[in-house]
Amino acid sequence: MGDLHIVNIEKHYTYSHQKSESVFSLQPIQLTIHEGEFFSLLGPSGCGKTTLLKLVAGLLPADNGEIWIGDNNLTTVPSEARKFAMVFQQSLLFPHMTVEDNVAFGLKMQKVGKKIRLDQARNMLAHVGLAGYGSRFPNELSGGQQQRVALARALVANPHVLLMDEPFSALDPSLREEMRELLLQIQQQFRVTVLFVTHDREEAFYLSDRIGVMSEGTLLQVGKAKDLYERPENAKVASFLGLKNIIEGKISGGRFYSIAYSGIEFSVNSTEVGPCFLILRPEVLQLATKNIHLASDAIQFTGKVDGLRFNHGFYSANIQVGNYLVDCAVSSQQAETIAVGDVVELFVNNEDLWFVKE
Amino acid sequence: MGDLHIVNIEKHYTYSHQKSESVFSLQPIQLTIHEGEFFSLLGPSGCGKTTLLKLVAGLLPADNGEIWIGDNNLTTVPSEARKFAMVFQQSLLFPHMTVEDNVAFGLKMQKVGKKIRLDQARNMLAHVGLAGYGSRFPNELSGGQQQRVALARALVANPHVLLMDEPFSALDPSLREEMRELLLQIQQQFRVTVLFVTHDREEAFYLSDRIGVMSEGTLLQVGKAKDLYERPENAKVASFLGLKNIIEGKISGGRFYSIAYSGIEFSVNSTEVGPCFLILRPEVLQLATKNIHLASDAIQFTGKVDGLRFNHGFYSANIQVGNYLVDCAVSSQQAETIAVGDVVELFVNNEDLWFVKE
Amino acid sequence: MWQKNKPYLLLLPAISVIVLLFFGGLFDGLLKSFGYFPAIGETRFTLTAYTALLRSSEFWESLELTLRVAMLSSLLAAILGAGIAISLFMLNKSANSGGTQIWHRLFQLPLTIPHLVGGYIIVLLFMQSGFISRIFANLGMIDAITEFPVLVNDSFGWGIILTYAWKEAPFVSLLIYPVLSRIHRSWRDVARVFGASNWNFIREIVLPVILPAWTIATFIVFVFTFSAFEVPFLIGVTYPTVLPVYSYQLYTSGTLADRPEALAVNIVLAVLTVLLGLVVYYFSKRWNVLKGWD
Amino acid sequence: QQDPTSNAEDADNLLVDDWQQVSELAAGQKVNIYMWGGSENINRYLDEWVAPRLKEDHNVELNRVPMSDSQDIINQLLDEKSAAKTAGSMDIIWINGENFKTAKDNDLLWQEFSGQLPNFNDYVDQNAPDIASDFGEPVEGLEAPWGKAQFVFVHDKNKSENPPKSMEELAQWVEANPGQFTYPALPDFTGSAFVRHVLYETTGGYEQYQKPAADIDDLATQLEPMWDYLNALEPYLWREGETYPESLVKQDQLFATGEIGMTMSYDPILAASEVLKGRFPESTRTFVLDAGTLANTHFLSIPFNSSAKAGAMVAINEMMSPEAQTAKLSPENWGNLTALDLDKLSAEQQQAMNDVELGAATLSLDELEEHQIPELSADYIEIIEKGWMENVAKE
Amino acid sequence: MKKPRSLMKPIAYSLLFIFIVLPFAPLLLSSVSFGWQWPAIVPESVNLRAWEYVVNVNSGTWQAVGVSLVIAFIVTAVNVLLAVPAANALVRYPLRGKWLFEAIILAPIVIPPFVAVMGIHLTFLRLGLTETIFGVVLAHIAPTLPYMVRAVMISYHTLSTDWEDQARMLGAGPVSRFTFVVIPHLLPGIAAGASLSILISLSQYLITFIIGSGQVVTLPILLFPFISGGDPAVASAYSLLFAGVAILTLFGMDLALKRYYQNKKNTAGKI
Ligand SMILES: Nc1ncnc2c1ncn2[C@@H]1O[C@H](COP(=O)(O)OP(=O)(O)OP(=O)(O)O)[C@@H](O)[C@H]1O
Ligand SMILES: Nc1ncnc2c1ncn2[C@@H]1O[C@H](COP(=O)(O)OP(=O)(O)OP(=O)(O)O)[C@@H](O)[C@H]1O
Ligand SMILES: [Mg+2]
Ligand SMILES: [Mg+2]
Repeated sequence: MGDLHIVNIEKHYTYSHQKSESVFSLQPIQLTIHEGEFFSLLGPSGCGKTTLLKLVAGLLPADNGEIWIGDNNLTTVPSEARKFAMVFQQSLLFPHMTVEDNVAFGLKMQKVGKKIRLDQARNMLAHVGLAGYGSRFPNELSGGQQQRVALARALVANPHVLLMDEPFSALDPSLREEMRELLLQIQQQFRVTVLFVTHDREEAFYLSDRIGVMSEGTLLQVGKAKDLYERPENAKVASFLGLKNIIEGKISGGRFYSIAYSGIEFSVNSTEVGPCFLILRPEVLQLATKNIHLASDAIQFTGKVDGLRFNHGFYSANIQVGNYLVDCAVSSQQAETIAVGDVVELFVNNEDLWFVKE
Repeated sequence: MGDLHIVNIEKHYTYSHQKSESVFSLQPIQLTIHEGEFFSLLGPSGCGKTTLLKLVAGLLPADNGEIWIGDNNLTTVPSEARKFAMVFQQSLLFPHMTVEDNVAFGLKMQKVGKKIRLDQARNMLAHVGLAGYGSRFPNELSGGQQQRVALARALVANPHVLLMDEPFSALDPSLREEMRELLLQIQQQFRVTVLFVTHDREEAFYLSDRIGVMSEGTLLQVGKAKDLYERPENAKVASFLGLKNIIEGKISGGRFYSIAYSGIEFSVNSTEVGPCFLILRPEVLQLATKNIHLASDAIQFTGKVDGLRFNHGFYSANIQVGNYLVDCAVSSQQAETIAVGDVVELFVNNEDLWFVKE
Repeated sequence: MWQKNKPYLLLLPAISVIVLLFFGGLFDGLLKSFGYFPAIGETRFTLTAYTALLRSSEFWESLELTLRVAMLSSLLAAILGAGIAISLFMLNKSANSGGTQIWHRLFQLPLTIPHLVGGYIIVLLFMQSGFISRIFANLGMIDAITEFPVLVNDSFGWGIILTYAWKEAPFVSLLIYPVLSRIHRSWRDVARVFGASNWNFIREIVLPVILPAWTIATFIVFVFTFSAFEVPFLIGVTYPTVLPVYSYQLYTSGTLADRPEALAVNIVLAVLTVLLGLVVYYFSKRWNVLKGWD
Repeated sequence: QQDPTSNAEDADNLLVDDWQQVSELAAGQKVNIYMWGGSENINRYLDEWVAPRLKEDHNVELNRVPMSDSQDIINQLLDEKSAAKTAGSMDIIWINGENFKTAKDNDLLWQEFSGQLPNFNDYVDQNAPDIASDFGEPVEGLEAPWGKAQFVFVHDKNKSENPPKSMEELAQWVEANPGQFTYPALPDFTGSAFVRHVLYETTGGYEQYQKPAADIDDLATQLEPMWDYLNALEPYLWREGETYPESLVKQDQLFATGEIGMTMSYDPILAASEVLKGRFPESTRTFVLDAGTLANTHFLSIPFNSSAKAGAMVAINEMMSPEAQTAKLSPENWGNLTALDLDKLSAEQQQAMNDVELGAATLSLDELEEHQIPELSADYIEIIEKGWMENVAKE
Repeated sequence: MKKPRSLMKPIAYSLLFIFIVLPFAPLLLSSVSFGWQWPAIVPESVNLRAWEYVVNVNSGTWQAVGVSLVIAFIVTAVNVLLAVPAANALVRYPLRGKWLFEAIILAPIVIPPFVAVMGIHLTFLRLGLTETIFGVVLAHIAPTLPYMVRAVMISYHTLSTDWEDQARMLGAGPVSRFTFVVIPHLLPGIAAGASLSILISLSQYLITFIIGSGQVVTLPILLFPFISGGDPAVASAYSLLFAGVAILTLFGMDLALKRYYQNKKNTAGKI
């Protein structure tokens, strides 16, 4: 098998009758997904995730570019011969077939004998926790169970790559968590290469080895979850990742100035100059307590507590600094020491500041 | 108006033709919701949340018990006269009426003149951010906008209580967040008493003043988010709230022993004796770093790092203690100092341990 | 009390109208078929009408013709109907939806045309000197009128069969189409990803999916044509004739003495259609048209 | 709509009152005439010629009720009789032959009324056998003659230069022109008449059949030559006799489209009016056999429970007037032979009749009259129809 | 990918042509034909005789159209009144013997209505119901009502009680709930049922004939003698007219329904 190479894949949608004007363009995309890797494409609705996935699957003809698996050029191979598998948002099980027959469908298409394919199907069903459900019909299963069957169906034929298009977005939250768990476990077990599409950052963070962030047809940044979170390459990625405290400003003369807000201004080590965005992650802001260790060049803000909200084990505090509301993560213990209206000191280590262009 | 009192409300569903056997019972429920309070009912699917809500609304006849608002007994008042409002999971806008007419419907039923009711409807639409959408038809709105209209419709007639049955569960995650924001703001503005039903803990935590946790027709615990999280009354509540590290064991002779796992055993201050569950919240577990402040009676575990997963600003570490995998929240900085396979020391202050029966 | 009886009260008007007007008529007919016919002074119950019927070869030939006509017309309608539905479905996929809406309408045109007119259209089309024959002649396919087969007013019943095939084909497609349109667009993609070619797709997905609805639609057409009067009356032959027309001929024979036999034919017809109806019902319940959908 | 004359006493008076009184009673009545409604010509004649004149001259409103079969009329009366419905809405019915016999046998008709009608008394030859009896059934004044039909063959001059003059010649012609001849399947009225012609010619003339069928010994053997003739014809018929046209109309259609070269009609003028409509080719002609062709009369009658008997009488009388009959004769209107006796008409009236342009396809009135032979008794018809089924159709 | 699509359309178009347009051609041609010998595809000359007759005031065509429509609409209105409560009961309540009620109401779909009409004819005659529009309306109810009930039942199935609950919560009493929620929801179903009911009523020949006994002249009664062996040109003209009336009525209903919603929209837009 080998790695999946997406080489300058490109696609332009046009209105049916006006060839000239393109309504949506997927810009040339260059990406390598390693064998056995779990790779997620993360991006808002309409950014072209499904389009890219379908190009990889061969369900859409690409305008340009190539798809390789290891040393095999698959660009002109029709989808039914690529040995990829795909799981869609809706389970898309065939309602007139039993669960077993659904799972065995791919094998049947490969002309695997009936006994063998049903055995394999049952086996795979057991893997996704649905042993014994084989003779039911899809409508007799819950949404989560249906997605499990879809997963089993995709995996049973030993695909080179498993493509998943927001497979869990139609499920409710607790089911979704369960399914993530299952998927992760299965992926580790079968070591299948996964290209996973989602618009849910939690999901992408939880599941992926690497993540590609997309926006409006372009691939903005590729990296590990922590890198993306702590070192986003631009404000768009940052805001899509849900980072708080993205402050527009500029650096000049070794100092950062916020444009819209007063009170946010400090000297920085950065040598760059010009307009930029400052990203202050809520976790890097520390309340001034007695025993705090600060780097020597730590930056200090003074602010007033505006809100305090319990949030699974820690508190989110909104602290008014100048006229900007800083979002700040506070531990339970610390939260007990402050109250709305208090004036507090906040510190950030200079190394935890992150500046991005645009 | 006054508080909403739910007094020993009870309901038994039976199969249509076998009067005797009851398929689902809502056990007598006693609950007071204060005027202007935002109260959430949280519980898994099928636990009877909707049933309770419909009993309060009067849409289902109760087998027993009473509903009071302040000093008024509403038990025998038909729903249409209770002056409650309700928002359902689906927006249930009347498709043949414009948005305006939908919002004004309640006022129309109260025989409010056309001009006045349309004015009020437009006003309320503006409140939910839909000024100017009045003359559209519901199918011309997105799902989120529809739910806003449903909210406006519920609020326009100034209801004594606003009942909401998983109003956002059909929306996608980012919309859901937006709607929570809106609801909170509106509720604070109108100071309406809200009884909110959800199976999404985030949602309940984010929105509510107080939360009631239900399971299988009974109300297990009522309290503020933090109390529920840190002091759940039993294992069921804890596990439903998504608490990690719930370890079955028993206390005897001032020591806690895990039943299923080796290596989890320590002395406790608790005077209780007998089988119980230990709950170790991930945040209370601390890695042994140089400058850690421990209470004198802190408990120490030794374990091996089994997994490390980035999770929005902090890491979740799985640490193998004995043969139990402890889930532990680790800050980014600390996470950089450990790697999978390392042996680490974990500490918990004795006061952060929490034991529950059953 | 009111709450408890409410549904029965709601049902009462409709039920009583049907019971009075329809079952009353059936019952009245049943009595007369047993020879209870005060109008001609007969008040005894006999089975004469039935025994006479079962002994007459006309009845049996009529039954045979009726079955044949119903069978062939439902089969033809089924094939045509599926053809229409599938081509509409394919069109829907490729063309813009506004245009296909109109197509949809047009294909339903035969449905909105009264059966009488439908029958007459078939007469004009398929008589030996009809439109089709003229077209064939102009294409040089036939030289004389007699070379064109007799398809109207023939004792085999082709005219009736053609009429129903034409009239009911859109009905069949109307029943199939919703099922067909539930074939998710992405299923084609799913099937392809799992290695299915076009033919595989049709064989494994499309056909099995429409089969139950298709069968039931065919059955319904069968039951309907089995008991239809107007078209066979118009374009059938006098002998042998289908059961409803046979009954009518007896009914209007000019003597009240033939009435019990006419009504006996009716009762036999009713019993047979009810049995057929039960078969349809049984299958539609068991073999749920939308099995696995919801 | 209930009319005072519907009660029995008044109704009986109608039969003794003088005509003036009847006319007065009739004024203002609405008269429903139930008749076959499948011909534009006939409908038009009734609606646009008869009805306005009746309204104008007698203040009687004539309402034509279209039926698809006269049998249905009798059947309906039968039902009304059995349900003892006394105030029916059928006032005039158009019947003859078998239907008349059924109606008479079941007492579905009112009384002997025709003698009251001035036009019947003045212009009709009441003793002519085809007026006094209807298919062998004595009329007894229960119906009044409206028009006549005579059987003629219709052929295309271009296809058969010299039409056959006898059944034998016909058989030769058929053999020489396979597929060009057929006759409507019995019990079609005209098809049955064709077979009766065969009967007359193959078994020795019509005279013997004027007595009831029961009076003939061994009828079956006597009929054999007829079946033989018909079966011999069969292989050369249209579609080799495998099937016969369902009705005369269907056969006419075959003729109209040129599929067959010969058809037949009980209406000698029909061919002409079809030519006029452009349905039959211009070269269409009619012919009769030397031995004559069947002629019969069709009648108007009043049902037992008519609610407007006076009006019905006036209407029938009016429809028998020389003017109405002359108009009826014209192919432009209908093209139906008159039921009146030409000899009883005044010179102008005769002239008017003779002036009617019957078209090239129609034989002269005289030629037709010379070749009339009477119908046989109605009970043969059933025997022949049944026999045809068994001996010819089912073979 | 491109090829089959470009082939699809012509095939479908010709199918449409053969199936829908072609059958009407001879009807139209025959209605205006003058001298149409085989094998000519079109008549030698055009003649409007048949149409003149058909639209002529004296031929009773328009009266028959009127009578047909009056009967069809009355039957449909009665059906609506009977079907809505019945469908409500059948869908919304757990009934004892529901299958029996359903079977009773739906039986006339399977058993041809003339069977019952022949049986009840004499009774109608005795009651004086024959020859009246009222009698014919009664006779038309049995074959049409089941379709209406089916259609309304389907609508009811899709109307979850949540809607009514929602209206209740907004203060709507039973009557308001019915007029503001239930009826608007059922309307498309009722319209579908009405279309069927009208079409079936318009098409009845036999039972109209038996009960109407010639006095209730609907279009099929006028048409039948012509088709069953009369003048083909007139028969064709009548057939076209008949088909036209049926199609126009259904189309009109469809349009009215669309209008209804359109109007709501427009008036809403104006305010
Ligand atoms: N067949 C098509 N023709 C024209 N435009 C299309 C077509 N399919 C998709 N688009 C457009 O391309 C853009 C990207 O679509 P795509 O389905 O890839 O988005 P996505 O990222 O998968 O979004 P979502 O999260 O909503 O599924 C959208 O703006 C869409 O409208
Ligand atoms: N009308 C009814 N008759 C019988 N059982 C019912 C009825 N309605 C609900 N139930 C049962 O009562 C239980 C509670 O239902 P309810 O709708 O209150 O749950 P819920 O907590 O709202 O669940 P969800 O989150 O899925 O909406 C379920 O087991 C359900 O099957
Ligand atoms: Mg997508
Ligand atoms: Mg619920």
